[in-house]
Amino acid sequence: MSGRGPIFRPGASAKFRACLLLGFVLLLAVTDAGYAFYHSPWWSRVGFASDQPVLFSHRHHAAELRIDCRYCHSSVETSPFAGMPPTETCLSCHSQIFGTTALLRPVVVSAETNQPLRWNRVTRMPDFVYFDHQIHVAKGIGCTSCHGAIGSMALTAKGERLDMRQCLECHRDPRPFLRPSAEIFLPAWTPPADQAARGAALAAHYGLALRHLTNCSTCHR
Amino acid sequence: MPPLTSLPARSPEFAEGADVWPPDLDRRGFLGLMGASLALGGLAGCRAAKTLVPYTHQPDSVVPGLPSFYASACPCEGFARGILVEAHEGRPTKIEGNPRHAESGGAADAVTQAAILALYDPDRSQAPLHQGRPASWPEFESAWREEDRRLAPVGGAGLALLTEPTTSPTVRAGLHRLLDRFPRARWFQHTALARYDAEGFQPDYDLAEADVILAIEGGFLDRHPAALRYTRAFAGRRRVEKGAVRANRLYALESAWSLAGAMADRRLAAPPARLPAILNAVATAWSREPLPETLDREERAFVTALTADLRRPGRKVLCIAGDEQPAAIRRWAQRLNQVLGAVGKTIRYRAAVRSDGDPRSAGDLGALADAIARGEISALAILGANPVYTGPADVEFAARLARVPFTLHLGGYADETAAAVRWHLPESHFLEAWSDLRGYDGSAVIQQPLIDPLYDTRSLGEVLRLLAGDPPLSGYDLVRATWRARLGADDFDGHWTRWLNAGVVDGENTPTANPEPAEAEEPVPYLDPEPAAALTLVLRPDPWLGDGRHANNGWLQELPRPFTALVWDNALLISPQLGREQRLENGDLVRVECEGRVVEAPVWLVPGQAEGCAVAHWGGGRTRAGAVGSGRGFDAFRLQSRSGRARGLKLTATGRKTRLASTQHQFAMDGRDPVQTFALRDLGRLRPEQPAISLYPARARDTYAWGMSIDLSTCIGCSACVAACQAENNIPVVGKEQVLRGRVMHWIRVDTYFAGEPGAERCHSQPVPCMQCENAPCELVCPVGATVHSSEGLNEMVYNRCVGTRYCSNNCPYKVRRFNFFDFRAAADSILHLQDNPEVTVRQRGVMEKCTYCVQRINRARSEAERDNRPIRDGEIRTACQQACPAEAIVFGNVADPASAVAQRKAEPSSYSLLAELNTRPRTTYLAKMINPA
Amino acid sequence: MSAHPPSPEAIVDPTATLTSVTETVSGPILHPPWPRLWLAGFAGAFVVTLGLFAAIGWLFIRGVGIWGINIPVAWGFAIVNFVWWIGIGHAGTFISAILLLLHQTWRTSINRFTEAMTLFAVACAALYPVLHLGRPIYAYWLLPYPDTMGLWPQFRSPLVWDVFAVSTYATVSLVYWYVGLLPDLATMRDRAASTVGRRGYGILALGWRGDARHWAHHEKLYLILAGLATPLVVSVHSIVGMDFAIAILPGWHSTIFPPYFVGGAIFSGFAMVLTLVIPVRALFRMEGLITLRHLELMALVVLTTGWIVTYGYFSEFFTAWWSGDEFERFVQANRALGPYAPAFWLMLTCNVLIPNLFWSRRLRRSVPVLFGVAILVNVGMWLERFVIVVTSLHRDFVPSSWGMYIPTFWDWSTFIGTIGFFLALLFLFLRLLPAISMSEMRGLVIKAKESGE
Amino acid sequence: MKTAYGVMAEFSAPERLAAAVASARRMGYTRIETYLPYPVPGVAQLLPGRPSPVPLAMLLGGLLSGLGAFFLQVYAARDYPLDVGGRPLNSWPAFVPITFELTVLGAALTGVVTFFIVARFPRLEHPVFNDERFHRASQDRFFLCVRSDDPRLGSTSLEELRSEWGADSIAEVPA
Repeated sequence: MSGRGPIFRPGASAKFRACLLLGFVLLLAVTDAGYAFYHSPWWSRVGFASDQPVLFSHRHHAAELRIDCRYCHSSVETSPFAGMPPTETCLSCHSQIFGTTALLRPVVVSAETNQPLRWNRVTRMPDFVYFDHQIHVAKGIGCTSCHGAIGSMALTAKGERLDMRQCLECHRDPRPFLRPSAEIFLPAWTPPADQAARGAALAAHYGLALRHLTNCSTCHR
Repeated sequence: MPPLTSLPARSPEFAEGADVWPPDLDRRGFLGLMGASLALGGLAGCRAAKTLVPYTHQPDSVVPGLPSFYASACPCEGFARGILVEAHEGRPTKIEGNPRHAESGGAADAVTQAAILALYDPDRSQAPLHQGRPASWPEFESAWREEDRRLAPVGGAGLALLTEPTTSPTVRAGLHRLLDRFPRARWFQHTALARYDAEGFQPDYDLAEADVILAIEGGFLDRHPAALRYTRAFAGRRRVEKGAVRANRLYALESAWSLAGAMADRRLAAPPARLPAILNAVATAWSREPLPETLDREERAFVTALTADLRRPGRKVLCIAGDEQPAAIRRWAQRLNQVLGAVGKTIRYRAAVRSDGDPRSAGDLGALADAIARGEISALAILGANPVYTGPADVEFAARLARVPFTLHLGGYADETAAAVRWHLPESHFLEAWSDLRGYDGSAVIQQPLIDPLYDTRSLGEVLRLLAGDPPLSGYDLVRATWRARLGADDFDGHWTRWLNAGVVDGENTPTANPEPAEAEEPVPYLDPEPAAALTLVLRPDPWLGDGRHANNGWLQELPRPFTALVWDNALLISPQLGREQRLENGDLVRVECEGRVVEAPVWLVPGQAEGCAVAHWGGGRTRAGAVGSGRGFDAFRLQSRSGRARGLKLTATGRKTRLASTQHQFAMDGRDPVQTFALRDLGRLRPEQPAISLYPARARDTYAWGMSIDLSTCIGCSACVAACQAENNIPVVGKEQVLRGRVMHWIRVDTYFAGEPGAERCHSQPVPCMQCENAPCELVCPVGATVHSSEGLNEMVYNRCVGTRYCSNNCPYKVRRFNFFDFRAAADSILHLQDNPEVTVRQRGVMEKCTYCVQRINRARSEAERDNRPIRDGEIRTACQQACPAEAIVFGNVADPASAVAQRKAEPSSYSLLAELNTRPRTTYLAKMINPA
Repeated sequence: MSAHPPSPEAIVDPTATLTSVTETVSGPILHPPWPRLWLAGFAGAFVVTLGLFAAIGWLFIRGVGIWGINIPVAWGFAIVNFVWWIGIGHAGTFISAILLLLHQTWRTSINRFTEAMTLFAVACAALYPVLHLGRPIYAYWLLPYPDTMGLWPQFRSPLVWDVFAVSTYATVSLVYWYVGLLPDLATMRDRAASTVGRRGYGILALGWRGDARHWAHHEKLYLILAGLATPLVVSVHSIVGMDFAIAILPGWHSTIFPPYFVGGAIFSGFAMVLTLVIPVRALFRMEGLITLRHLELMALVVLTTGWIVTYGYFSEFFTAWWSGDEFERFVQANRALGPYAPAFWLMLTCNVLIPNLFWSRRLRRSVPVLFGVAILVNVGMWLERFVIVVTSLHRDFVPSSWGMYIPTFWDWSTFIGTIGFFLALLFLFLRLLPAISMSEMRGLVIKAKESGE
Repeated sequence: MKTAYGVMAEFSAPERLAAAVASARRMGYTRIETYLPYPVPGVAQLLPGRPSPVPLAMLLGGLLSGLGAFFLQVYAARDYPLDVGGRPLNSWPAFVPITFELTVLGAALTGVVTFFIVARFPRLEHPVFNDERFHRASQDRFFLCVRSDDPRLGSTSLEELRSEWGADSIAEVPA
């Protein structure tokens, strides 16, 4: 076995090491990218408005016209489900105003043909999560805490990530989020400076039992 | 319970869902059609519906996301069971008992619970059939008009009606009206099941009063139309409260196990052939004459003990004869009750509620068959019954039927009879149709539908009217007409609304009739002794399928039968002794021959069944029951004769075997004491169980500490809890193959144990849900924390966190955990999903599941209580099993509150926990079974 | 290769030289043609491996229901095979680490091979914990990572211990193996004829050139790794034993399990080494390096560990009886007399009786006997795990919930499939890498020479 | 000489190499390398150089990862304080196994990495590979190399060195 030259030319090590390093860096990059995407709005859909049969503006109705949330979402105080307004609710005003505009055509058609409007869900929870609207609003959690600044949304978009961490944050200590009953349905709300003090007072006022809030069965059955 | 003014179903949103079914629609999607809520659950691949679809006009009776309850009635052998039906967005999902109806008292048995599934059964008959080919109602109507033209001139001569006996005033009115129109038409009634009247009188027992009860062939706790009422009353006399009980004593004389026999303090297993001799001996012993020599030791002992007890002064006594018994024996019992002075005290008679003895009815199936044979019948309308399947073999009804030119059949399924007639008409499910029914106690209930007919079906009342040729009237108007006529016009609507609210028609039950139906002084009649037959065949309705009418109900098929835990098949039940003699084992196929009638059936050995008899249940061997029920087991009707006599039974082994699916394989306690019993006399000596010490620091309790107590003294083992749990918690049906593999899914099971030496067996039933151990072994071993403890003491099971290691089940000493070995969910687009409870996740493949004390009910109650700033009241939360239990054996509540009912129960000296030595600290505990021997 | 046969007493053929060692070990790999037997063997193993993939595919499509498991017997073949393979995996590290610390020079000619066997056995074992999950896609939930759910693994569960134990064991074994392999890879690099071979081995050798200073670091590292691997190998099967011992189930809940599992692991491991070494040394004519002496010493280890296992069985029975606990007693009785009694008695025969043949010097030096016994011990140890898993579960506390476990076609095909997978890997190893540590053999040869002079 | 890597002598037996190394040290050579097909006892000690850092690194690595493992488990138990079978939150005995496993893992990995660093691996090409004879260094030959940066190199002719050390052959190794 004589007459064998060296196997690797000078600089081979450098190349090899570079490759190893590159592979390692690449691995990191990919995982980070995935992580970043998972936490980005593109995944959580926060701030994304899905198209709807009718261009309905919460900003106009809730903020500008000051129509109470409960006028349309009528069962929010009595039922786990906030309720979607039946077509007749829309028409209670729009039979009078703008009834003829193209914008509202789908609503009118729905009423005439007695076929329901099909809204695209903006806030979707997995099937195994059981959220109860009525108890949240009864205990001082306002709409915007989960649905975002609905009052400033021309087109309705998902307002918060609503992942389990977010739910837990509030279920472990709701005080920073508690509001007096009067402010629950405000289309926009920011905690006041003295929220710490008020939160504690409100927790007492609502008689919040905290311990069971972090039980799995509170949300999962 | 608001009256149902407008059916939610009437809104087009529903029609869209029910009639034209979008194939890509998942369960949530469907509910979306009806305004589904975020709260509606289901681990259906974690698919949340993409769309939210509100109503166009929201019915005021509906709050989206909240269930509504409506009172109605469920027919049980023609009698009414008062029920409350839970509906979500107009979709009936669960049947509960109606507390305001006497025959329910809030309880509902397994069969009633399962009726909800039948509503959504895809195999239901959905349109008329003409000679097996799809047709339409108008086509039938024109066909009938022709027939009518032929019949009318001759006053309906040659027209025969065959119905099942009914209690419905409207249906009876309809029948009479039809008979008025065709005076020469004849109305026959057929039921394979029991008659509950004798000589036009209907016995009604007061088990709360009776101190000593003799039950001949059982039959008052199971299968009786008043079983729920009787069970509650009976249980009241067995329940130990505050260490005391006014216990009755039950003597059972029976050939095969009945629920009553299992509760008996003293039981004698004797074949039917021995019955007359033993009863005669009772009579002689009563009249203080020496017992005949023909009695063997056990019989002699039984009779002496019994008569001694009957004689003891101050005792209220009662004798009950099973309703399948021959008239002679039932008359014997009737007379004995008179002689013992029971009548008016523990037994009352009322005029028959059901139409069996209706003066205008012309007899039973046999009579009809003879009439056909004589060529007297040219047109036959079979309304509701399935005689081709349920007729006795020697009637050969199918053959007779072929000789009738014009035949029609009204039924919920295109069954055996439907296949043999010219016209088959689909009948509405009772939750789809207006009608009225009477309970065994005579109380009337308006049967109110919750939903528009899913298919093109009609109710019996509507069809009768059609046949009578009257202008069509909706079921709603028909029923109102009946009752307006009874009540008179004044404020009818007010009454009507009240009746619908309450679920009972007030002031409506037939008065007690002459308490002495026959001459009182006649002594207890002498029963002719039967020739000592080697083997007698005992034919009984299936505990769940009855005469086979429920055969296509998956829940009932998979509900373990009492005493055998058999599912999906029926078997010929024989005693182990007989099995030994004939070298037969469970599952061996035998050729069963009885007076020339032959079937092949697998045998199953039941300890404690009398030697010299074999028991066969009807309901098997259906050929046209549907996808679920056809071809299950063997058809015992092929063994039945018109006379009902079945002596000279011959069994010959074929050498072949079948695999019978049973959910329990070990019926002996094997020296262990899962079921603890005590004799009444030892009650004072019982000491409450002391909790063992633990290495771990005790956890601070939350406001509520949920717990359950199950009373084995009152549990009769009727399995209502199992069915209720299945309905409430979306528990799948897995099928025979999977049961054979040991993969049944019930969250609560009723264990059966036979104890005691041969000849003196006792049978114990024990419902076993999750014990919710405070130191739960399952939790420790779960690698992902999918099962952990809640602050309120629930052993939580988080389906969406479960990865399926199944370690928790291995480490569960009670083996109450169930695993989704396959995807057991119905197909995504299956109509069966309409029954799903939206409050409970539908579990995915590969996850563990188990009882959670109906946590969805706890959460609902807490949410409401906290909203109103009040604590949850004791009894406000009732688990599904507890709610269904007719014996009130199950109590659930807050053990942290010493005043709560459950805390009281747990304080009883007879309270014990299963496998206490493991120190798992179960929150579910038992009350030992009290036995009251002489 | 030496002309005259080696004296059976020698650990290494005295006529061997540095050159001959290198040639004997690397020759068969570097000089085609490859033996027909190898081709046939690899082909067969490969086909079976494909069968395994089919079984796994079907499993993922239909779910674990295709196996015979049920309630109460929720664990079946998957866990039995897992424990069996892990056990087998223990011989390698035991031989190369523990025997190294004990200065057992005879280990040298088999350690490389057995380490490879360890790796492949662990690879097979590691499949099962994932496959047996109801929802395997969520297997990663057993690892601690910052998720959006704010949840962690439940570290009190032995299954989580398993994850860490098995992955650690796999990693450390791999590292240990590779570090030991470096100098030999250099040899291969320098002997390989083809450019591909030279470059391939060259890259793997990372530029090893036998510098004395490197050797110094290398020896230190290797020694300490051995020191670490020793407690590791004990811990891993102890933890596997705790999968059962932690549970409250009669027949599982027993303090003897960890040590008795370790004993059993080494027992089955050595049996498997014998099963594999005997044909291999014949196939590659390595009788000069793996002498009868080696086989005999392994036989003695089998005999010893066999008795450890026997003690385990005895103490299980004794404690069950002595505890007076009706459930414990029942389980033991049920094993011996219940429906699975045949498995139990066969297990006792294979693990308790058969190894005692090795008391006889003649028998433990007869290659056919060695081979037969080794096979039987493998069977016996598999049965032991079957008996532990199934007979304890199928009849536990509450009589009403008793059941039976009947393995299905898919149970068997998955099991046999992993055996094929294991053999396939082994064949590749024999083809591509030196099955005996040449560098260590060289040291041995020289020492033998010195002692010879 | 600048173009050469050094002078390499080949030996056929370990003891001869050992002797040569000793004499080379006596002659005052300092930049000495030896290449062996197996770790010849004692040779490394003859060469100048610091003791291996590997053991210490492994100790530290093991300790760190072990502690990390333990506190991760304690943290996990308290981050979401769940009641698991009524056991205390800090069930430290249950945390021992994983702590141990990760100690071993940490130590092993640090050890290997340290070894690669001190050995400057991977280093695929090296001047010694240019030597015609060197491929036997991994088989059955022993090599002694004096690097050209050794001040004393060149003071003696190769032939003298060969006879002095009793090498089978000696030659320059091109850089």
